[in-house]
Amino acid sequence: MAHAATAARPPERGLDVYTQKVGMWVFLCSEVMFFAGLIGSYVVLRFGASSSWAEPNEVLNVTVTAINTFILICSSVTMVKAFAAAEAGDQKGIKTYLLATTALGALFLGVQVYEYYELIFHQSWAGSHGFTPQAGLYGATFFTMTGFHGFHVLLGVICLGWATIRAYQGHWGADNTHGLEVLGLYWHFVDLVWIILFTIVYLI
Amino acid sequence: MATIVAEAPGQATGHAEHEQSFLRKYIFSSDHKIIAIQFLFLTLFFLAVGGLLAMMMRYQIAWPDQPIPGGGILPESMVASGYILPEFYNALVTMHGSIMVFLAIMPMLVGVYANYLIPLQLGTHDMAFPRLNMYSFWLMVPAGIITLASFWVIGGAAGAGWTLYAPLSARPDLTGVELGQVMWLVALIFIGLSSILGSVNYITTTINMRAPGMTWFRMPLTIWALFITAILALLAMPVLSAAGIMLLFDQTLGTSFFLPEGGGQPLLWQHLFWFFGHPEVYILILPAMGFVSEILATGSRKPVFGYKAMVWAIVAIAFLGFIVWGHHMFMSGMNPTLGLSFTVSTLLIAVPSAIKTFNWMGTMWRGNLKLHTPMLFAISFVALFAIGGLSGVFMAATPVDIYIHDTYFIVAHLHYVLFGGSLFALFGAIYYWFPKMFGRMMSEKWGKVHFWTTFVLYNLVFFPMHGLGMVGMMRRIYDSTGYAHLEGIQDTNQLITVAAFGLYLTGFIFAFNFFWSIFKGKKASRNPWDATTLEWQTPSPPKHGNWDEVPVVYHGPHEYSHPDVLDKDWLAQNERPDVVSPAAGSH
Amino acid sequence: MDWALPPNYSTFGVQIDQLFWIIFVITGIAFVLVEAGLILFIVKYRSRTGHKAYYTHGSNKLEIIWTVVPALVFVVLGVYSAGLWADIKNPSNMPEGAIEFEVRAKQFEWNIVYPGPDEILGTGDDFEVLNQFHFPAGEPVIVYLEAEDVIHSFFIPELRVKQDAVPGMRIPVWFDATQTGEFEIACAELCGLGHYRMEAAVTVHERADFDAWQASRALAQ
Amino acid sequence: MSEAGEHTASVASSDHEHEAPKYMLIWLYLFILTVAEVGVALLDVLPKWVIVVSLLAMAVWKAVLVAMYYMHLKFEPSRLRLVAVAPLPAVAIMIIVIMMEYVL
Repeated sequence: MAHAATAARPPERGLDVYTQKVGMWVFLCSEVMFFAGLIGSYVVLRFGASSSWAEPNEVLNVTVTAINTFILICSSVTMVKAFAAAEAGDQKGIKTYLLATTALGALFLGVQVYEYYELIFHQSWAGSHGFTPQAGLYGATFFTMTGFHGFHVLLGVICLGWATIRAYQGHWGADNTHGLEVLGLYWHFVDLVWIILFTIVYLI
Repeated sequence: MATIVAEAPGQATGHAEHEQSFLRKYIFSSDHKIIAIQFLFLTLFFLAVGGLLAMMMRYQIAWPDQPIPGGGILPESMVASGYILPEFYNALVTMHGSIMVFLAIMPMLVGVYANYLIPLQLGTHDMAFPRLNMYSFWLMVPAGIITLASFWVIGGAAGAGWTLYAPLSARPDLTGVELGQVMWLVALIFIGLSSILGSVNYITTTINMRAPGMTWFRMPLTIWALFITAILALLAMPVLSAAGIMLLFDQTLGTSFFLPEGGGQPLLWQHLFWFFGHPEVYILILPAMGFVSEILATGSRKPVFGYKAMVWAIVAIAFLGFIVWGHHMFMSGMNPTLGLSFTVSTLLIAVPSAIKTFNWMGTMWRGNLKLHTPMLFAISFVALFAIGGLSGVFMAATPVDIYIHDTYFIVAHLHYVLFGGSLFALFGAIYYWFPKMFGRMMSEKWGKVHFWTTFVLYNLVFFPMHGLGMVGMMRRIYDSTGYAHLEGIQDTNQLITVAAFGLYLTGFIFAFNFFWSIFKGKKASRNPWDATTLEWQTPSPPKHGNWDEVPVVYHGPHEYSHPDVLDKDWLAQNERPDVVSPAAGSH
Repeated sequence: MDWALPPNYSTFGVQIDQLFWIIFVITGIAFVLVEAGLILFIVKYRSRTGHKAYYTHGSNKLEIIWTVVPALVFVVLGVYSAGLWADIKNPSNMPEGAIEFEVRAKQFEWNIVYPGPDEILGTGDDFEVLNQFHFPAGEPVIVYLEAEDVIHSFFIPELRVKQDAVPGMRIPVWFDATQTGEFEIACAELCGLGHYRMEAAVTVHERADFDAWQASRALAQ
Repeated sequence: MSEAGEHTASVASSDHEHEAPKYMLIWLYLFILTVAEVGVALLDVLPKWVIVVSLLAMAVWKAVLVAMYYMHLKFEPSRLRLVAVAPLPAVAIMIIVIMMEYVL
């Protein structure tokens, strides 16, 4: 029984991290589980339940996607640069890097749309024309996983666009970095998921 | 003594929101207390709806050869010339389970009480993310509307059971349900999102916003339970959402994740569903355990027996909850070797449950028991949860499960845990925290009437179901009279049905008491139960922002009958030890 | 309704029933302990004026006792269950030389494939009978369960047999009926509109009668 | 025991002691690893299991780099790191146990 009565005590320390950041990390935990559900199903369906599965590079355009992966990685580094610029109070840097991140994110989406278009209309699959979500388990898992990742990128790009507009209004600065850091966490997470997806869907 | 209900708008709270329109204040409010009350009304409504579906089911089971009274008001697609149709019966089975789990019990435990109690009991002004909290409520509303609407679309509501086992749930040609199944999945995704947003809030608030002095092991057990529950929901719900989305694609896009014709795996659905489903079971019971611990301590005027053991038991249950899901699948064709490991983990999880039960009894031992309505519900929770827990041992022993799996024994078990457990605790919690929520007491006399009628009728309904299960009556059957081994059980079924009707009617006693007390109940003081936790040290109801000045916590959560305190038998968490003197007590 | 399990006709059913009643006794004791304790406490410690509750935060000794005792009981139960479970369900423990059938479940009927007089599945003398399952008593029987559309569950209460039939899988189930009798197969897993009436007749014959029945059916095909 | 969390105060509690130039170095690592991954996969000269294991290792390596540096986990208090890795056991249990269904 601690009976040490001191007059004024600071609040409990919690994680020593501001609340929005904790909240984003907690939210990312649930995102991990969401993608684990999708990726886990893919792993089980492909490797567990001995079904026939085509080699990825016979169906998918690995080169284009590798470039796309690189685009997303670049967007991660520009995002973190934007945050660093905010910490340093470098207004020009914030604007430039945020704009670059948004553009790279949008470019990634554009390439993905192009990839889908090519697969659905120009790729052949099991003798028939078009690799679609109906093209067996391969098509179903491929489009579900990459599609939901793309959806997350889309949400990220929308938020980044908003953050960029705010940057041009001078919203961010050395005294206001939390929003950028939290958005950055989400954006890097989306990048991280793509790193895993790219490897197990396109390469293995 | 009459309380000083601080009506003056809280100026020191730092919330510049007093001049709000009605819409912002009561409808699209971000005040955790208002959101909790919104959840309370919503979930009580769905509790009534879910119960009504159960009544129709019970009528059909008891008198399959007689038209249902009043069935004429339902469309021909549900009740044809007075008789419940098998497809409607399947919809009743499915939607009773789904509504009770996802729209009544779970949001009532978490949406209402996590929202209401976490900021108050931790001593903070509001949730970490008030607006997110509002979204979490307003996502439930469309989910509820979609669910109710699905009864009236062509093909009726979902009919593949609340567990949505594929391929039945994935192929409309096999159920006869077209849109209903899809609508239910969409509603489920809304519910999942709401629950995830809620959990993010509860976890962040608990981790980061505790009042000074509110260390982890000074948190009330309710908070511990709600915190661990939020972690379970955070990690389990997304898996259901992922699986639900794949099932949705199977239904609508023509994929075949779970359909063997296209190479899919029906068992994968069951694994994913129960990976979510078993933690979900604990989501439905842990908060109830928290409420009961607290009400028992207050009612017994004693600290909770073995507080730390209670905390570790909650943690252990939650952790083990992620590795026992296979026990729902012993008969599913799952690899039998896997079955072995699930048996062991399942029996292990009975240990923390036993610890909790005995510690509750330890809390009552040598107490000074005040048998008010919340206390009665809490004690009967222990009594009924014990039955539900013990009947679970039969299923965990796999060879016995071969026989009782998917029989009424399971129905009895799950209702002892969910109704006798969660719902009894919830009734207790409603009576207990009602004064704080609405500033008035619920009628104690009608509360006792409600308790005794519910308790007796409840046992009449669900205890005989163990017997039905032993005889071998299968779950979810529309008409059991065609089976030789089920001859002679109709009397029991009719008894159960009559008792069930009575049980439903007791709900009206409660509803009457509830609504009457909101307007006409006796005014409540700050602390009508002489309780120790922080929420009782605020006015009833607390104002927007809860505190003028955040309280400082000096004691553990349940300091009752402390030998050094002479004038009263409780010590509030924020009472300074050096100030407590024989003259200081005021209530 | 009797509070009893239906009569048992199966070899391993004896052990299942035994285990059921062992658990019944163990949980019965716990049940009485808890409920009697609660009633006792309510009567004995009911609030009285001037009385103050005994202030305690718990007792480590007691808590260890009621952690260890249930844990031991459950470990013993678990080990015993595991052995019996493996005997019944593990495909590698299935008896050799058993007579084999195939059961194909579909909405809402049980299709029984008989091995025919040569007692080998997959040969020319196999034949199918809808909703009628005949087999001999006193020797092990293996049923290969398949499902055509949705998940069904093959349940014969008197034989203490239950197993889901899953589309895309072929799941073996074995049992050994101790005596002749007539029962029903029920479906124990919600399988659609006609779930409640998905039943089939089970007839357990003496070996000679079964041979005669099978021969007559094989001829009729 | 009771307040274990209280005492394990993390050393690097101040958020950002890392210097900015490192970001570009990490970017270079990520770029090289991606090239290496594509190379290993497309050249297809190694035994299948070596390819799979090396690809997974490189993917995890990249993911850890992103989490540690771009998401600043390396510079966060250990308790926040605990939050970040909390779901990983659940993920492992889910995938491994479901796989056992088919592999055992």
